[in-house]
Amino acid sequence: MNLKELYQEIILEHGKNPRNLRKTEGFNKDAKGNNPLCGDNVHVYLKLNGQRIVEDASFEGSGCAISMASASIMTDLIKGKNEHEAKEIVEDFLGMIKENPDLKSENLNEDEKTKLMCLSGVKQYPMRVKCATLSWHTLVSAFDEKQEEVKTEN
Amino acid sequence: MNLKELYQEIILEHGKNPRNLRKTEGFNKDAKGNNPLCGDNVHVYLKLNGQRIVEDASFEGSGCAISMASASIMTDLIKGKNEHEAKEIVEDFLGMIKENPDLKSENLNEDEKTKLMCLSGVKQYPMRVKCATLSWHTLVSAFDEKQEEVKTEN
Amino acid sequence: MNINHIKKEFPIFDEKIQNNDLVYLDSANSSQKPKVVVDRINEFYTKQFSNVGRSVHYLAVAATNLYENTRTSVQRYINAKDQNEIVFTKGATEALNLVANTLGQNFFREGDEILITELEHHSNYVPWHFLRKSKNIKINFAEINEAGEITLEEIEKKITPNTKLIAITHLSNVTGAILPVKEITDLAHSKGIIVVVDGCQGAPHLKLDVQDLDCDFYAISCHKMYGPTGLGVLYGKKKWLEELPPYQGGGGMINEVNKDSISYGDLPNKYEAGTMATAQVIAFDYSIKFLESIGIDNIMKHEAELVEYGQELLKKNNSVKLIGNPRNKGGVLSFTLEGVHPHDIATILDEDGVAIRAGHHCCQILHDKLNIPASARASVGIYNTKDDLDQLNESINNCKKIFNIE
Amino acid sequence: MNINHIKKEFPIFDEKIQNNDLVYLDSANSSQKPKVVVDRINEFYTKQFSNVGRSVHYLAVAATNLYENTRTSVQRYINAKDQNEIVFTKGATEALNLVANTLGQNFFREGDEILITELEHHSNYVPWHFLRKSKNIKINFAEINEAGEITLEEIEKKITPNTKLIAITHLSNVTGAILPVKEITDLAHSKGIIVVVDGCQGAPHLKLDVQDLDCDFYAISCHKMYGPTGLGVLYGKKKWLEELPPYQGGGGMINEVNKDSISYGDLPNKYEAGTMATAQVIAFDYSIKFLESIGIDNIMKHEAELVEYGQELLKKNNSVKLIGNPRNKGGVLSFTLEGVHPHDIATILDEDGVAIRAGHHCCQILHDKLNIPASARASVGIYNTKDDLDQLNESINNCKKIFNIE
Ligand SMILES: Cc1ncc(COP(=O)(O)O)c(C=O)c1O
Ligand SMILES: Cc1ncc(COP(=O)(O)O)c(C=O)c1O
Repeated sequence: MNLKELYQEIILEHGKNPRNLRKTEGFNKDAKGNNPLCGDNVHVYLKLNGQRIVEDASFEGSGCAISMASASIMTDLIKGKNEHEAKEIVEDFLGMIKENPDLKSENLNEDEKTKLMCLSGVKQYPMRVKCATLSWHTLVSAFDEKQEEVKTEN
Repeated sequence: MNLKELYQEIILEHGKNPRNLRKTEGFNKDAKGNNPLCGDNVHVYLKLNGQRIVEDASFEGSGCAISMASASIMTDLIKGKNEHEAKEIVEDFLGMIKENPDLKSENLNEDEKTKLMCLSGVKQYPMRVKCATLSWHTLVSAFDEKQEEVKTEN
Repeated sequence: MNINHIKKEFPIFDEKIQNNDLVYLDSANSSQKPKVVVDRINEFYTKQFSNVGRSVHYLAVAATNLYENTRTSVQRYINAKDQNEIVFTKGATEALNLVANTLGQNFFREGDEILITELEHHSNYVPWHFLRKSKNIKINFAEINEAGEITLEEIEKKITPNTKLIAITHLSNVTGAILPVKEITDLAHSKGIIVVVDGCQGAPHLKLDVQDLDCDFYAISCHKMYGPTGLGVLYGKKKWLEELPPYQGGGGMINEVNKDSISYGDLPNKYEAGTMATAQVIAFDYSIKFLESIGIDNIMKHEAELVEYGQELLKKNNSVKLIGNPRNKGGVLSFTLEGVHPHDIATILDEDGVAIRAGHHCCQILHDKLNIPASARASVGIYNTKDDLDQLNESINNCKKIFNIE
Repeated sequence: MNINHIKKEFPIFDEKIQNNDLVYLDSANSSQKPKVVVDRINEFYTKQFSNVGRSVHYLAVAATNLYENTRTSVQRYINAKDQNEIVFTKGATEALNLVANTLGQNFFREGDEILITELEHHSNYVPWHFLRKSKNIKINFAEINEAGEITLEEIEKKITPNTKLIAITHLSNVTGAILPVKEITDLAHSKGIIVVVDGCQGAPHLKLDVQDLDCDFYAISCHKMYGPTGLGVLYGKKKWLEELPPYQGGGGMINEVNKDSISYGDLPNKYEAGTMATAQVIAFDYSIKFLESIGIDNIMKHEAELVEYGQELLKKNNSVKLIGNPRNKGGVLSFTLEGVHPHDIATILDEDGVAIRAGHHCCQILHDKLNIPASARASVGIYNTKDDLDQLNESINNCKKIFNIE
């Protein structure tokens, strides 16, 4: 059954108890994202050091299990990565959600890949893909200091 | 063939050489009518004497054979009738065009009835009924000194 | 026609949706279409098609008559006084924009106030917001009570000496509350206030008599009334439609056109610029006749039973929280499920063929008030049965299982 | 698909109209519908129906994708740069009203001028007239020449330093003149003037490339393009659609809504308020694919042959007077018959199953200029044949017989 793939234990767990659901103190990058269709919204905060390494990442917002789990796993996983690595991971993740069977990034270890692959179930739910990707788009926006809110096209 | 009934010789003749297509000098009643759908328009002029008898009736305007013939026959026929009689004839004519098989008015002689019955062919052409009735509605409007233009509903 | 066997009149229920029978509980969004209506569209396009009111050939005359027949049917269905009070639009949203725009052209002045409610759909708020911006007027909100209702008293409280217009929904598409429109209109008219009713949810589900309601305008969406998409109806009192300026300009709505002036046609042409949704109007006649053949009283009884039944089921279901508990309620069951986001609910239900809506249902004001970002909504139509609601409940239980909740 | 056997793709030609074969020469008014399009409507309503973009259940997702597919097809068909430049409306009339209204909200100032032509349909005049009244701007008219054309030189002559916008038809629905849109746009843009094109008659009959034409807006009526009624398309350059305010307000076009402010959605949602003509949009995809399967080059060749043939026939027919003789002419043959009013012509032709239009065809300015109250118009579509035009000519001869003229 597909639903089992979509709502894996790890998703439910992260959805219920999202990591980093708070506002990073002394953040120096942030961006907002919103999905007007379903009302999901997310605010991503980053604290980068001089080498543009993510010292802390967090988010605020509300949404479905998929979007909360996705933001939770994402913020966990980019900590300690530099901007370049983080963006490369975003690319890889978005590619996997859209079409690729696997993750390929060398900036991810096996454990991290396993966690991210848990979100691959949304592939079969085109309407839910945006739930999984909103926080990732917003992350890029935060790095790039874009002023406008990210909006998932619908 | 229905067309033969619609375009009887007398209609074609009146359509081509309409009687009273002019502006009555010294008219004391008039009204305009218009059919926005097809662009037909008519202006009816009346000269009534003290007893409200039609001394002269005329019209200006342009339109199809049916509308011109109808106005032509009408203006010819109401001359010499008083307002009451003329209105009664209008009623009778409109009734005939809509549903009645015959004309019943006692204010019409046999010859006049024959002329009017020539217009009965439009019954089979619902879209053309307005062409036949526009000048008659406008006549009533002239008698009643209505300010607004008559418009055939469409 | 017997309402208990009505499903078979709707071809879509013969289909399998991802291997499931379709349990369609999204009628407040848009209703399914009976076969007679779809067939009518087909027949018109394949055997009788012509544009309306513009040519004198046979097909055009026939189409024009068919088109006008629908106007007469709508007039009868809502009991309007005059058939020229019926204007066809592209939807209820356009109907409401038409009213706001044309009233805005010369009726409102800076400082005037409009009263709407917290229950309003965006389509009955944004058009007024446009006026707020362009005319500098104020919009006030009548607030819902605990039950998710708008009471006459609340309306009365919110009326000020500057209130010029009240715009209200007939039936909330979220709480299901049926508003006391007649009483509100009485009150409003006693103070010279215009009443505009968003009848999107009223028209398909309630017995309508616009003369009795006495509202000034009433907006309808045909696609929610078992009719085609792309069509709406604006009812407006003749005195208003005659007095107000036209909304859109173009072919068919004019009287005289010349290079420096233009005069406009009479009702209803004045408000029907350009080629209208001819086929849709003609088919909508069959929607109305279909509803009439069932009987609006039977429809109301059937839907009341369904909503009663569904409400009981959901009330008994732990963790389900119904939104609103109005005494006078239409066929809408909105709810939240503790610990499960509405979108997750909708996805899980969908897997069983149960189609509901999740989100704010174009009522963000209301959701903000309730302090929830979204809700799940099951809404019923004439074709639903108690079995559908049992399946809804069962699928909600499946959600709970997947999310490991009680 | 071979254009010479195309009639059989249109079910209506299997019908007898008052015992006659239908000779449909009223396509400039509205075109007939091919079977694939009608079947698509049927299939959507009976097997796949759901509202678009509002729910996450299976049917809603599928419908949303189908809806957006049409946007992509339209983009391809008119060669727009971006699919968000395609806005669905209720018709070309609404599209033109949308442009006039939104530009009117902040673009025009008292004393500005708009240049239109004597060929314009009321739908490309009345919306600008509204602005003339509300904004106190001036409307100038480019005049036709003897051939019923609007030349580049005439446009150039009528441009003043105050001209802010030029609104022109692509192809006249009366004289058939094809306007030099690309050249006019070049000229206009060199002076900072916006160009709006009424593409009602262009889109179904001419090869379209809006990037090449470079016009700012282009309006289309789908019912004239072998598509459903109640649907139109507005093409607008992205920079305009992004800059201009929304037209109608309601569900689907918003971003954030709260009690004292509202922000609007991005393109294309911003201009698609309320439930759209879902079924019609989805079916229109098949109209475009149908046209593509024939090939626009083949269509243009076929229609050019027809109009050439018809023109020769009518020129040889005594007492028939063709209106306009443009070098660059689309499939429209408007004429008068000495001594017979156009309505009488239409009635007599109709008796033979020949459907034409009589009247001013929503071009009163042009008819005033030509000093005729009305004209008769035969217009062709992809399904017409030379036989149809022979029958037209024969029926005109019958008119002459009935009216005893030479
Ligand atoms: C040249 C032209 N412009 C505008 C229109 C108006 O299109 P619609 O009535 O489909 O909105 C038409 C057709 O009636 C037309 O031929
Ligand atoms: C209460 C209410 N008002 C207005 C609308 C808007 O109707 P439409 O989208 O058909 O224009 C809807 C439906 O979406 C509704 O439920």
